[in-house]
Amino acid sequence: MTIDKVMSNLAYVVDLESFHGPLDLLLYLIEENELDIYDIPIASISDQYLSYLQASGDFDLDKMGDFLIMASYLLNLKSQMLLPKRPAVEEEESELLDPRQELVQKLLDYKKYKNAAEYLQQRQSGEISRVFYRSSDLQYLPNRELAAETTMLFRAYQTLLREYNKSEGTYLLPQGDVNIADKMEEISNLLHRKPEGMVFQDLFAEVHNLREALALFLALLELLRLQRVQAIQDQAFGEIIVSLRVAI
Amino acid sequence: MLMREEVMGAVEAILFVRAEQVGIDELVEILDIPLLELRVLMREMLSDYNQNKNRGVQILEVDGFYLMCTNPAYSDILTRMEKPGRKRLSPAALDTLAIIAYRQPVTRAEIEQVRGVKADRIINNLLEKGLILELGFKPVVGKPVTYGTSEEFLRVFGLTSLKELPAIMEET
Amino acid sequence: MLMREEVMGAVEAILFVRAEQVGIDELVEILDIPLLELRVLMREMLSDYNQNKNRGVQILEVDGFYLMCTNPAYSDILTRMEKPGRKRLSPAALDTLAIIAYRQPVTRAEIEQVRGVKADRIINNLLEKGLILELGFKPVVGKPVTYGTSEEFLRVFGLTSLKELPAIMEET
Repeated sequence: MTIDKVMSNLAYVVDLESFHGPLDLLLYLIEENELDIYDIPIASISDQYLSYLQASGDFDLDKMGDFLIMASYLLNLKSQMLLPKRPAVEEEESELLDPRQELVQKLLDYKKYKNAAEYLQQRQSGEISRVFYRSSDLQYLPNRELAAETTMLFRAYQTLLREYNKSEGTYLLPQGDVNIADKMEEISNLLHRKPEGMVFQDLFAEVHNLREALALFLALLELLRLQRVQAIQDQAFGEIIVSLRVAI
Repeated sequence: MLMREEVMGAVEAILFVRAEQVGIDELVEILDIPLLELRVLMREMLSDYNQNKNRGVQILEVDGFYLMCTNPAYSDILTRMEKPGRKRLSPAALDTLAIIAYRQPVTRAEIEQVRGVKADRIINNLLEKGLILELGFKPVVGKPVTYGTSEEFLRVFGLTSLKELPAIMEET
Repeated sequence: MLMREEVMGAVEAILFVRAEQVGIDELVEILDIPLLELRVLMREMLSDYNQNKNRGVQILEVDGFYLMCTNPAYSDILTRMEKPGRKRLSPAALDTLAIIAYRQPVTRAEIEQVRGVKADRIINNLLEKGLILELGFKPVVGKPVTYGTSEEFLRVFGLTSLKELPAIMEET
């Protein structure tokens, strides 16, 4: 491909940022032109490379710095290549003296990792069959201290009692005997529906009288003792969250 | 003392909750059971667990560490499910990550040499994302920090160990 | 179209990865299978899954949402397992952390001067735990690394900012 042809492909402004760096750009040019990486025509490649830089529009030294270093390196190589060859020596040795050797090695190295990056990308996007771990977002929830102390619960309960005493005027007759086992079942069911847990006071939302409140409270203590539920308080005097004791 | 079945159940629960590799030593400690006994049990458990090719979850053993993860057979479905909000890594970040993965422990200067550009910003970004870690210092002048990949790296790319990375060949 | 066993495997994999409640509607969408059919399958699957009382993991159904979680029978063992943040810091580590919190950015040598003992091991430990970070270098001979506290430090100690640290009087 001639420079003109490359330039005509560049009707738009080249976005250098789409290349990960000068080596990436060079590799692109080599592949575009189907060149042998071991025998790069330095003169034409460095011209193309420079055309790209010129076509890239705004001249941001910050972004261009690395590209310019490569440009000067290429120009230096070009001039070395133009120098008359030294008298023929051993063939092997003359190969070692090829000024392009360092560049070839760099390009090969870079290409290797570029392939590896592509592989990683395919893995991430699931193009390669892969395993998935459990999503770990939950592990980064704020640390919560286990607060199964009953004193804390008693305090909350006392507050509740005070609330009930205020509304003593309306007295509902208990609907028969309240069974603690039933209440345990009731709490479990409530919590099953809310794996994220419930605020302690909300457990008592449907309670109609003191007797029932007491039964519910005793049931809760029993569930705590059996370690079927847990009570968690994020901070002292904060809300107590009651939840089923399963780990998710 | 736990029964055989209970030990297996407990191991399952532990691996499930931890969501990362758990060493056999740690299992011994948590379960309070002799190492040799646990080893035998784990062998049985893994073969039971992974026997059914259609199971969604499997338990792998990698160098004395156990890991619960999905069956690769379902990677299609799970990729489809992945939340679209999941941020993809930029090509430049992937390049850098590839170099770190294959050459760890590797210093910033070594990375920059391969890529031909500065890597400060990208390395900091990868550190923030928890995909790489500072491993230590290279014993040369200036003691530069060396970097390597993290557990999170394995998790994001669905690898069970670094050994799973394919050999990269020198292409022409 | 997936086979019966494959659907169950896929559901298992999905619930495992998601680690939260997944609605049946979403499962229908991911698996591309009629709702009624899936409902029947799920019922079977749950009864199979939860039948064995010794299993470590179970699947709960609550109002059309599914959740994979551990069997409560193992909660004792799971609490025994050390949770990352729950670990108590040793008194020496707390001392060191306090020095770093109040004097950041601070170098290793400065920490050792205050504590009067070597701090290498403890500092590495705090770095590993993510409680402290390398902030940069002190512009003196040898360019020693300086340390400071991390976001994780704030979280573990329930602080919203470093300003919340109680003032300490510099004693003479």
